Amino acid sequence: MTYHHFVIPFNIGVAVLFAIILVKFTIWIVKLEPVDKKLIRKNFFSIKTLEAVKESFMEGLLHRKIFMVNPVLGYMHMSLAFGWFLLIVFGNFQAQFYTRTVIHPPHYPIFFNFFVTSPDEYLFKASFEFLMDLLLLFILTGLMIAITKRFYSRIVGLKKTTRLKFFDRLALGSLWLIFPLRLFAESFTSGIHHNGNFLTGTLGDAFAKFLPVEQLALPAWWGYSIALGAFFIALPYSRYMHIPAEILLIFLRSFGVRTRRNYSSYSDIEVRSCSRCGICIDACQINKSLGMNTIQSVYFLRSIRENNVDDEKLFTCMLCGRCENVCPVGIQLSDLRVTQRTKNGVRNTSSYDFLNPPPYKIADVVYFAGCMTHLTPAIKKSMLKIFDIAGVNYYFMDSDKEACCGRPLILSGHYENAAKLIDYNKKLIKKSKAKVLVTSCPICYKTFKEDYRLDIHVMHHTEYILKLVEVGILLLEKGDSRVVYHDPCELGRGLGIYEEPRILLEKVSRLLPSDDEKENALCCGGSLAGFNLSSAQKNAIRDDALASLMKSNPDKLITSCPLCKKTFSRGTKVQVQDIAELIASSAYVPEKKKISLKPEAEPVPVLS
Amino acid sequence: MTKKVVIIGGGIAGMEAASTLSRMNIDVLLIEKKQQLGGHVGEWDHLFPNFRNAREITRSLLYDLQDKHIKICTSTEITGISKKSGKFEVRTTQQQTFKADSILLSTGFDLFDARKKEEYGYGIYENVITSVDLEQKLKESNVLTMASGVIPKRIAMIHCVGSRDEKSGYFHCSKVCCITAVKQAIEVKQKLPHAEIFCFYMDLRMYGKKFEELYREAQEKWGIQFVRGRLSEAAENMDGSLQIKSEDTLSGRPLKMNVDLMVLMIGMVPSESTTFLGKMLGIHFSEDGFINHDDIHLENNLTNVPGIFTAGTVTSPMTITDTIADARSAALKIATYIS
Amino acid sequence: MKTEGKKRVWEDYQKEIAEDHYYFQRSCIRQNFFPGSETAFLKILTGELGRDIMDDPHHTTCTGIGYHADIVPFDTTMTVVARHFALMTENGYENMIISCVTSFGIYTEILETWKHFPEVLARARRYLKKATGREFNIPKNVTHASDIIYKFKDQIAAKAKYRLINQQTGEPLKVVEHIGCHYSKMFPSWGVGGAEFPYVLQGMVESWGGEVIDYPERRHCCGFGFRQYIVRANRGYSVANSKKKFESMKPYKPDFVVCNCPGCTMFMDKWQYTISEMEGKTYDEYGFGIPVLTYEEMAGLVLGYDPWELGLQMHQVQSEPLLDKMGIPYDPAEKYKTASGKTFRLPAEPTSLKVCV
Amino acid sequence: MKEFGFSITKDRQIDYDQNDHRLLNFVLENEPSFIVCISCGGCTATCSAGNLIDFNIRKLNILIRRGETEDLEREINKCMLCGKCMLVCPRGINTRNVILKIKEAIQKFR
Repeated sequence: MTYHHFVIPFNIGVAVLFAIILVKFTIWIVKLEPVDKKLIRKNFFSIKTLEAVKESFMEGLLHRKIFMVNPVLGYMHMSLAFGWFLLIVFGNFQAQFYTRTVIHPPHYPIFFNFFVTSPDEYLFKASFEFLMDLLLLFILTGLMIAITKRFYSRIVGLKKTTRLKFFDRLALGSLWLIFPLRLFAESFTSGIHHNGNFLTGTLGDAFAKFLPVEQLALPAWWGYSIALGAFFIALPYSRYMHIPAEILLIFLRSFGVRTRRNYSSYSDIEVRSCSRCGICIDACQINKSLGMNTIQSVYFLRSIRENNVDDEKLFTCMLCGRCENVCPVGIQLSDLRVTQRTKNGVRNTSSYDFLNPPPYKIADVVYFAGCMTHLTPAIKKSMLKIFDIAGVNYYFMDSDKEACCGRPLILSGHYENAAKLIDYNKKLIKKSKAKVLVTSCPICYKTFKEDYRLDIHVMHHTEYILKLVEVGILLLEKGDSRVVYHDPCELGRGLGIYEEPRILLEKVSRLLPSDDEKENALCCGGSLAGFNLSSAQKNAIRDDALASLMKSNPDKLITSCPLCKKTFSRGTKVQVQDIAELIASSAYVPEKKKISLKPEAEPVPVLS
Repeated sequence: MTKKVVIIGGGIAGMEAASTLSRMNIDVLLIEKKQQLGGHVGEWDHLFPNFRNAREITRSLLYDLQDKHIKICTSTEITGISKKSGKFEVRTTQQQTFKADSILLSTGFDLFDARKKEEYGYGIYENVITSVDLEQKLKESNVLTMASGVIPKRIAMIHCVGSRDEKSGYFHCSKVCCITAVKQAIEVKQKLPHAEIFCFYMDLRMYGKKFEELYREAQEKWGIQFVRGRLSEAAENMDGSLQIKSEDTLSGRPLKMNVDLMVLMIGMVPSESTTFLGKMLGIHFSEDGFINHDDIHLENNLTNVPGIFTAGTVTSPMTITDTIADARSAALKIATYIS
Repeated sequence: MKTEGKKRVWEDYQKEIAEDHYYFQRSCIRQNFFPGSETAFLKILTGELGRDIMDDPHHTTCTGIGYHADIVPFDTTMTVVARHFALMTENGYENMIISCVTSFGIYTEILETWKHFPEVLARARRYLKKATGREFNIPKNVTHASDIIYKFKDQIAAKAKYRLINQQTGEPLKVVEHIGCHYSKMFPSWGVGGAEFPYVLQGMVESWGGEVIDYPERRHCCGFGFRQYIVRANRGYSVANSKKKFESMKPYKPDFVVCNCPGCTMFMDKWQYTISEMEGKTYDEYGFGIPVLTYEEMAGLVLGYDPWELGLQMHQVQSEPLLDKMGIPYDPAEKYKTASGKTFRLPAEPTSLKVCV
Repeated sequence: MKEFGFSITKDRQIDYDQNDHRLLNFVLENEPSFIVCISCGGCTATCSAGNLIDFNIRKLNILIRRGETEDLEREINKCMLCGKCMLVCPRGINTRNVILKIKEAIQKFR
């Protein structure tokens, strides 16, 4: 026997699911930006596809990243995803071994224990029966954690779990029923036919003693099939759509597709790939320090899906990138937020026609201090001192009448307006004929790197100073102050500069570790992106970040962002310095040793 | 023989000085021309910066006056004072004569007569009142209305009326009006939550403890608006509301606005009693009309006449806090002098 | 409005006004634009009140307009004024009546200057002596012509043929009184009632049965402003001021405006035409505009003088509706007749302002 | 209409009662910190755009309070949102959000 009416719900479910996914995937791919389509064509037949397969396996099934954040949560996701995957794979093998054919109806392996009740032998029968029971047990343990999590989130380390909608409830309910029903169906059948293994067999025997298993078996199979069918139909409209979407996302991402300035089809795939795991809620300082838990990425993405993005969700976020850092799916959460600010924000155009280029200077290095640096003049002064000590021919581009770099406008969703500032600054940079652009502000740095498309080196001063030290132009004296380093969001998570400052600090001080370092660094709260935060709220965020940094009781707090410096120095009596200040006070030029300013080979960007 | 001090003026300065001296076993005669002690504070409702009931102050000061060293003459005015061999002889309207080793002048201040600012129309326009009128209204009634009985929708508080104004004849700053305006604005807003309140100021002098905080609270919590500009004139509209004009100096533009009620924050001016007694005693006055100190830092309770001391607002406008401190310091100076 | 409050202010600003024997100073603007006014003034003083007043053909302009337009220097103006004092002295008079408010401002400014800076007075005497060989006494009493009418308002009321009462309704006429800025705004104590609540015109209106309306922009300048008017490009500023006043008084439905300054009378009157031409707006109910009278014309109407003798037809805003309200008879046929019986050239008709032809 | 060679000058006076205060109310509602401005001018002094052109954000804020919003759009667009004003504001006003809200209000009540 290979068919019974009860398989109909399952088959309908499968058909609907595949049809919908096919349609959705097609629409997504067709709607992709031309540049993205080009990337797909270019990379489809390359090693990148294999990498994507591997990543799909690691993330989609094993949930490696969730494991790393929280092993219990990781196990839960893995048992359900990977366990079910194996159940299907081995179920098919079992069916193939039993029927000795490759092709059979899709429902056949799923309901194998209903159709195959005879004690006929086939290859690896015992092993298959044991494995199938083991996998079922594996899934059921995960399911138990999931159910527990729903009722008591803390056990898996999450403080706040996500809230559900109708299709989510339908999908979740049916998902919860699928495996218990399979357990009962197989157990009851085993109670009649004794075709179960250690789990279903034992349970079947036990049930047979006090239950009318013969009457119960068929309804249980019906239930199992209906639960599956319901789940498959609900899936595309529920959070579980993230499963297929994430796989597509992984492939597109490995081909180089990204969310750029505007919300694209790829952004939509990212939004649909969110598994609502809620890990972002815990990472968010606005949740931790302010107790505000309505704006986090998981809710933000939902508001995009439900088309009800509001100002609070858009503009409260500081775009610190901590959520993006922990997101198991690797969604570009900060960029997505910016695209939505652009889309939903105020539309107006500024001409900035008052910008008249000041006199420029031909130089090797262009120094752009940045607006914020002008309010922390010690940084500016230190950088000029370092340039002088190193004998660098530099052009201080924004020494007096400065235009903004444009990043604050981008963060507010005014990319078109920012483009005008970018254009203006770019012309000045080009005119100077410099080979290197050095900036003291990570906010500027980020936009110089990402939006300016300059054909010269763009460096934050931490990188640049390190280069000077490495080529021996700048000598540093080791000091004994105990310092702790704060990674600015835009420099660290934003552009991955973690090591350069640490190498420098090791040279001039005693660098102490801190709890939240590098990728996990806390935001100072001063962010130019958090438009909606009051100064009291910003102070609360700052104070929590300070508390973490001050645990080791350092002599100085070192950072490499003028805004972080300004923000922190208002909240602590401990001296807060920019790395440039510390270096400038430790730097010296060796006696009588003249520095050669002749051109050198690449990639030394100091000299022309 | 116990020494005796005559204190002229039974406001809070005189009261506090009297009780301080009595605690030093010095006999005190406290003379007040009104029926009751307490002066201006006795007529006030609530005090800045914490909205404390003013009666608590006078009650507490009165309690401290119950002492065998203290004799009080109310409804008594001074007709003459003479000095013979270091002793003073004080004659009163009650035909009494008192001998004293020292005299403390605590005759306080008078309120600026707002009618002198003709262009603001006090006494002419029905809906122009002074801060003192407002305080009385707040004290007596739970509702604040226009003359017609209608609830005002917009109220303007006009700072520096009779202060810092050459045209009124007073150059000095009365010190308490800014914070009083803020206090009263908040009280009005509490009574009339839907009213718009504007303070027209020249400078906001929030120098005292908790003053700046109250100012900020007025903005933040009560939505009171502040316009920097001196009112040039007020005119009455048909409905009795007022059209006021000022420069909005912070935007550099003239401003015209209709308000239902206008409150003039009247300043403190030298009291007639002080001027009368000071002239009689040959005391030096400074240009502002208040009693002068030769040494403004170290001898700020002394006058140019030995044996005559000052406490409180006879020398310049003061807050209650400063007046009390000044009275205590005067008592100490007197005690040192007469021993 | 509390009248007792106003009365208290008025009591503070009482000025001494001479009883008799006046030396009269005419006004350039008034005699040119409202020629009936000064004639009526002299007629009232001599005819009705039996006072001695000298109308001296030898005096000149006070130079006030030139002075305020930055054309004539102070010392020149001062010397011209000194000459007028000399004329007065030579003719044996001690009390001076000044018809023009600009002149009145000039005289008070000079007298106050002399009071505070005796050396300036000495200089004035020197200049006058050098230029004309004349010497002068400072007048004992200097008043504006409106002060005189104010002083005798009750005597005029006693002789009144008409009162400022709407004959149809029996209600007092609603009058806007407008005081020239230079009457009392510079030196409040020189004006009856002071600067904030001047009483000089209000006293007349009340005495003759009318009711003064106190509208918000009462204090505002008419907009003459000398330099503002004299330079054509600046006239927009001037007219804007009058407009502000008209907008403010309109809701009170005034029956007429009375001014004590010739400049104000002229601009309050003529700008109504300008505004009507530029914006099509008039400020009375029927499109005739609000008549603007001098106080002499008002007094003349009360005393029953012929409106055309008074020169009301010389105004831009025509006063027939007002005459009708007061019940004053007039002959339309006589309106534009000269003394010799000829009809003079009729004025062109305005576009939107209604006139009675 | 006759041509006299001049026009009636427009009043510079702020007529508070005639002005529209919706924009102000919208900004106050959405960024309440706006109310505590004391017009110290720190924002204007540090302003990047103000350093380059006649742009006085302090004055604009006052004009908004009085309901004077003519030219506001052209003026506010000079802002580069760099955020220096926020760092210097002694009263902790969220100046950048104020500007965003002003822009939003301009669009809303245009």
